[in-house]
Amino acid sequence: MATMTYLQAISEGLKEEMRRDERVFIIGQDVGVYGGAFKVTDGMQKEFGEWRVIDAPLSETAIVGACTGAALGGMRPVAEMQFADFVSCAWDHLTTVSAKQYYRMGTPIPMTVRLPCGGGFSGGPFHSQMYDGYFAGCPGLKLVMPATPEDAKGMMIEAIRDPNPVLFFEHKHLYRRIKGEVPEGVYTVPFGKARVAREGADVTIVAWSAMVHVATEAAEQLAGEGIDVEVLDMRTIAPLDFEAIAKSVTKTSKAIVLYEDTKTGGFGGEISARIAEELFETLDAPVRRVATADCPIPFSPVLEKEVLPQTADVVEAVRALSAY
Amino acid sequence: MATMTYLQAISEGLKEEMRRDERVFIIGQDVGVYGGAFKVTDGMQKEFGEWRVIDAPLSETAIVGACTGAALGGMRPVAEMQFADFVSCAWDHLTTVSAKQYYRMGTPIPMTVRLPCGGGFSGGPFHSQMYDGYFAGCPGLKLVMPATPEDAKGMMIEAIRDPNPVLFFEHKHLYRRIKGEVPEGVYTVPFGKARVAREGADVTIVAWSAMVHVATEAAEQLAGEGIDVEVLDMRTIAPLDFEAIAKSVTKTSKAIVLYEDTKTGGFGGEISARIAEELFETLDAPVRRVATADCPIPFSPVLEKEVLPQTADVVEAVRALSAY
Amino acid sequence: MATAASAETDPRTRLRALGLDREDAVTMYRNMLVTRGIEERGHILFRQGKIPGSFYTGRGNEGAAVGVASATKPQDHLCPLQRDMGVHVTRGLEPWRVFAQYMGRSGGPTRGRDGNVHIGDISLGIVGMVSHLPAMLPVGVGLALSYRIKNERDRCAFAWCGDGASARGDFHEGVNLAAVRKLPIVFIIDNNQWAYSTPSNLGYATEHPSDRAKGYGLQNVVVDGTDPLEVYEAVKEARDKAVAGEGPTIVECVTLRMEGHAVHDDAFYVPKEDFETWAAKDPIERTRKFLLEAGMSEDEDEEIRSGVKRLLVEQLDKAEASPLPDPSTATTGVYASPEELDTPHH
Amino acid sequence: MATAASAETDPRTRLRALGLDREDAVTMYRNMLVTRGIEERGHILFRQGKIPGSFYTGRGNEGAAVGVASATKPQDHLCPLQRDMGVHVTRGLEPWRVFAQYMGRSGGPTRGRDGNVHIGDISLGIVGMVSHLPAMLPVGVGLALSYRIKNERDRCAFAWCGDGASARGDFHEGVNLAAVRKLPIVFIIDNNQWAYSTPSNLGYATEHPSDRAKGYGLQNVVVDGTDPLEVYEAVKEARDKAVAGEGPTIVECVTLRMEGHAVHDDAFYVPKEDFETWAAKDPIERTRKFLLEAGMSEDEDEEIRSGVKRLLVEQLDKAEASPLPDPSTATTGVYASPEELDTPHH
Ligand SMILES: Cc1ncc(C[n+]2csc(CCOP(=O)(O)OP(=O)(O)O)c2C)c(N)n1
Ligand SMILES: Cc1ncc(C[n+]2csc(CCOP(=O)(O)OP(=O)(O)O)c2C)c(N)n1
Ligand SMILES: [Mg+2]
Ligand SMILES: [Mg+2]
Repeated sequence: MATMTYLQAISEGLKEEMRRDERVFIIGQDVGVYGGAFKVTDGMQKEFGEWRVIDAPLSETAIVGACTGAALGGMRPVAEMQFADFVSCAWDHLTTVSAKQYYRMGTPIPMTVRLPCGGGFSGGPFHSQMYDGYFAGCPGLKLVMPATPEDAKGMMIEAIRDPNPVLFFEHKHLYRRIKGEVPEGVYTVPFGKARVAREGADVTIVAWSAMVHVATEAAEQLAGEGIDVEVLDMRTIAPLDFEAIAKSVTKTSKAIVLYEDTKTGGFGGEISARIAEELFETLDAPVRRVATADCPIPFSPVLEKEVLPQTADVVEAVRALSAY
Repeated sequence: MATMTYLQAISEGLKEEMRRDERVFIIGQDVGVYGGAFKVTDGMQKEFGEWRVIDAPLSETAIVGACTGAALGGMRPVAEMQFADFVSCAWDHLTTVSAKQYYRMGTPIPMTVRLPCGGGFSGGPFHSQMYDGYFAGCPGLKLVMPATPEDAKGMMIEAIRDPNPVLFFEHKHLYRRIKGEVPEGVYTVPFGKARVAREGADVTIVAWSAMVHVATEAAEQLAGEGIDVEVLDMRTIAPLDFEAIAKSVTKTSKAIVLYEDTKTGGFGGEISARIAEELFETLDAPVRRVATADCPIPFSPVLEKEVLPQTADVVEAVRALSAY
Repeated sequence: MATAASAETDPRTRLRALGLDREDAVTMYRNMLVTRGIEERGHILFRQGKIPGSFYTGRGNEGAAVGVASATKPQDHLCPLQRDMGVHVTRGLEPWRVFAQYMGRSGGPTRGRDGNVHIGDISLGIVGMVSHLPAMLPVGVGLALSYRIKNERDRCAFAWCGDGASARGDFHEGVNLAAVRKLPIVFIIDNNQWAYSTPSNLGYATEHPSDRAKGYGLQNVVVDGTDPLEVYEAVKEARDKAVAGEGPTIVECVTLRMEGHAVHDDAFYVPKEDFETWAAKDPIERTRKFLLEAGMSEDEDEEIRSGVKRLLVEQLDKAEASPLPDPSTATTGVYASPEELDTPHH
Repeated sequence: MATAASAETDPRTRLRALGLDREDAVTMYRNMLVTRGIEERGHILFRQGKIPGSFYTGRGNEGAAVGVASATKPQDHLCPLQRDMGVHVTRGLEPWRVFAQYMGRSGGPTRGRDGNVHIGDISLGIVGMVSHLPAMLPVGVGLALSYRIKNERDRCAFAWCGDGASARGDFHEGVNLAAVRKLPIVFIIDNNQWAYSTPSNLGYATEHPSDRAKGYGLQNVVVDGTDPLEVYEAVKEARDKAVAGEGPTIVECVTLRMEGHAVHDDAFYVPKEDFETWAAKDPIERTRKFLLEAGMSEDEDEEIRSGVKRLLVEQLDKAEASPLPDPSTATTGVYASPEELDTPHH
């Protein structure tokens, strides 16, 4: 085991799988000589050559479309979007072609799109979006969102091997802030298996990606007040491990869904709905959602803080819920 | 009052507002000489000329982007997508530019995008989609989905006058199948005000667009069994008239959300979640959702029927709910 | 832009120059007949109410589609579009599977999940199209990229686009990436002069849609799409260039869309004279004449034609015997499982 | 492609030929100084921790941006991008508002809602850009379309694109629509030879990015972007053509991006010699020399420069006095209300 950052863990995952499987290649803007806007692919073009770490023109549809084609051609492509926000420029291709080709034609499309996502550092309206909700309604795509370095590496490798188009949401705010033990060598973390990030008996917080850390922080604060919070790290939202949610909520009878996407229309609504529909008899209080406000993500720190979910918001929601 | 089809009502709305306001123009593929793939703009180029009914190249982003620009230039643009499904090719522009420009720059973007949507006639995976869920998480856009000819005309005019980008979902399956009384002249139907399509006391069905008719059919069948169903036609989902939902559910204590989009990630999840969160004490049973299965919409009628919500599915869901 | 000369030389000499023998030309002819036969029967099936939804044909484009496909090699991948039934026929997709697709039967390549010409068969090297145009063009570019990465030297991708769809961003991004990286791909523009009801001058402002090539540093070739041999020649050259690492070419096949955009469209907006002019250049009749001059007898011709008819009757029967898909399967197969990846495809 | 000759004639003659007097040239010079001054102070503010997020400049592009904007008329609309601070300055956006924007203050054009050069002011005819490149280009096309529909004869739109971003679908669709309809718009390509770390040859396969014009039936002009007068001349001609109904032109301004892509990027991948070569062509120094030859005295120059310095100190003070936005407003103003439409804008 080595200690590394979330970012290093993603790099490790990529490199190890590329060493093991020569069908894997990376394509994106500035991923070669520059090593990627966030340096995730730093040094990789030197190791793997110009045709396995490919600097693409400023063309998200060409990048993602070429991955669909290369997947059909027997490769295991990995696309990097410079920021998750720019995947909007390939949204059509992903939802129209990549996601539906297997259902229609029976040909698997094993490809991965890496999406540096999320806010919290004054990226403004176009460098801060979470973007999961916009894809969650599209059958055929997998949406994975690791919260820890260990998961980031193992899920990176799992994503590359998965026979379907996988959107790999890597949270920019975790890149260098989160460190952890990461197993050496090649390993995978399966999709669709949530992780109990913190055990607790009173209230369940369902979260993923960076929000797992916000939830955990809130839980620690609340422990001092005698409220015992369970934090569930979903790890992937498509597939969704609803069983894990059911198990936790059956224990706690109270649930909060915490997500970084826009409150209205974000995927947290789906989860809240399912909890209320399927665990109706179990709930001792209404499900609550803590999420980003229904507006673009503003640039100025004072505004951004107001809009994105903060630890204090979660603490407050938990208090209200446990008092219910 | 004249009796006309849903399609004629939309045409009427367009024409009357174009006669009244010379800033209104239409742009889209084949809207001119041909009169639009569904003939909604039939004869309009003759009446308004080549520069107010504009045949565009096969370029959804150029069409919608030009509308954003023309709106800034003081016009009231209306774009036609040939099928709602193709708006995926302009999804980036709408969510990135049109939706966020007012929040950021303070400049209103009064534009309307017409989206012939929905399934039920073997259009296959790319001519049948509902598409509302993919936009519902994007603040700044309005999503309107009339179910009747009267609403279709009045909401068409309201959409053109609205100072924001409006996605006007016109259901292809209603175009020629649904007729109704439509007031003469110019009138508007305000956004954000749901309509009680059928009064009832036992169960509320929340629906919009074509699903209002499916709900009503189901309600009529159920009336024979002594189950009294209230059907709420939301008319617009952004803005959402949650008050109307609350009022109805407070009366019935039981709710079904019926929607044509994909069940998981479609906007019905959001509504179900809000009902359960905000009307927790009122509910006598869990909210249920009837929606399209989580897969692309298949072509073959036997498959399509299986996937899209049918009247029988609604009947069954209501029965189960009232037995709860 | 180079314009391939439609060689008015002696048929045998011409075939020889192309490296083809008469049998090859007869095969093209037969494939064109099968192509048209499929679509004509499709029309009948539609009128009989046996085809749900709408119905599209590529009448007038048989020569171009068959000509291009004849210049491909078995190891190539092709991304044809809505007017390219001839590609499927030439690559060996059995007609009954097309009929089954039309009728939403389980025997079609999409098992009733998609309709019309949204077909393909990866084992024949054909990628099934989506409606959104030209979304499959970047997919072709990705296939070419995969050959390049793997250093497969005699493998080429083919991606199609209509005159109208060449205005879309996907065209630009895909062609540009292929040009910058000199990928082994040939782009085909089916220029049938209309995009639904939209005439060329409202779709592009150059003389030819393939003149867009100049914006990418590429060459384009404009050929008469009613002459399968002229198409064949241009595509073969383009393929040679592509696999030699000299970059993509855009081959434009000029035809007229001889019917409406789809079955509901009577094409009132197309000048009648144009239909007459282009009817006189019918690719099938033209190829028939060529073959007669090349030594095919009227009897042989009759035999070919009746052979095609018999084939289609048989194939249609087979399609009608194909069951409707089982409704309970409608929601399955949304995600692939790992084993499916291990099946070596094409 | 036409290449405008960088006239090596006598400065006064040259100005006269352009229909400009010395005062006009001095104004351009001053705008360039203000532009660079804003961005240099921005750098300092960033290092002081006063600018959140990242920070971008357009160093090396001052001449191009000011040159283009000087050729626009008050009634025109402009859609500039990330290297075009000179456009904002020339159109009259006050520097303090730019500083306020940088620092996320309420006095910036976006009231702290967006950062960096994502600014604009519709009352000055400038549309604020989004990050996604080049998403504002079709917006410019729509503005041009609005003039055409309204038959406004002396009104022209201007839309920018980088060399790199010209590979995106939005460029293609927007330019093509404008070309087909001969709309009154001028396209500017800021060719600074790099797209982040990506060199030109990986972005396009033509000699010039503006050669893409040929694919749309348009003309392109390539000018030295370090010479504001050469830029001015080409743009003025293009504008004349556009408003005369002769269609759009693509004007390419060649420069070198003289710093990294953004503040975190040291541009290690740009050859040092290139920086040296282009430093010798610095647009401000170049214009200063031109003006000295045209009769400006060293004293006058000194006065201009110190005037700009004073201005920026004042403006920066004003910006620092601008309060942070009220957090409670963060979620307001997502939807416009009807009254706002009635405010006549630009
Ligand atoms: C992105 C997109 N927008 C609109 C359509 C609807 N549509 C189908 S075919 C067609 C015309 C296509 O013209 P062209 O590319 O010339 O091909 P042709 O049909 O003439 O062969 C249109 C507009 C589509 N399929 N895809
Ligand atoms: C659609 C999109 N993809 C990626 C980016 C990230 N990005 C910002 S600037 C840039 C390079 C732009 O190059 P160019 O167009 O040449 O403009 P320059 O920055 O050189 O002025 C990139 C890739 C973006 N802004 N938009
Ligand atoms: Mg065509
Ligand atoms: Mg550049």
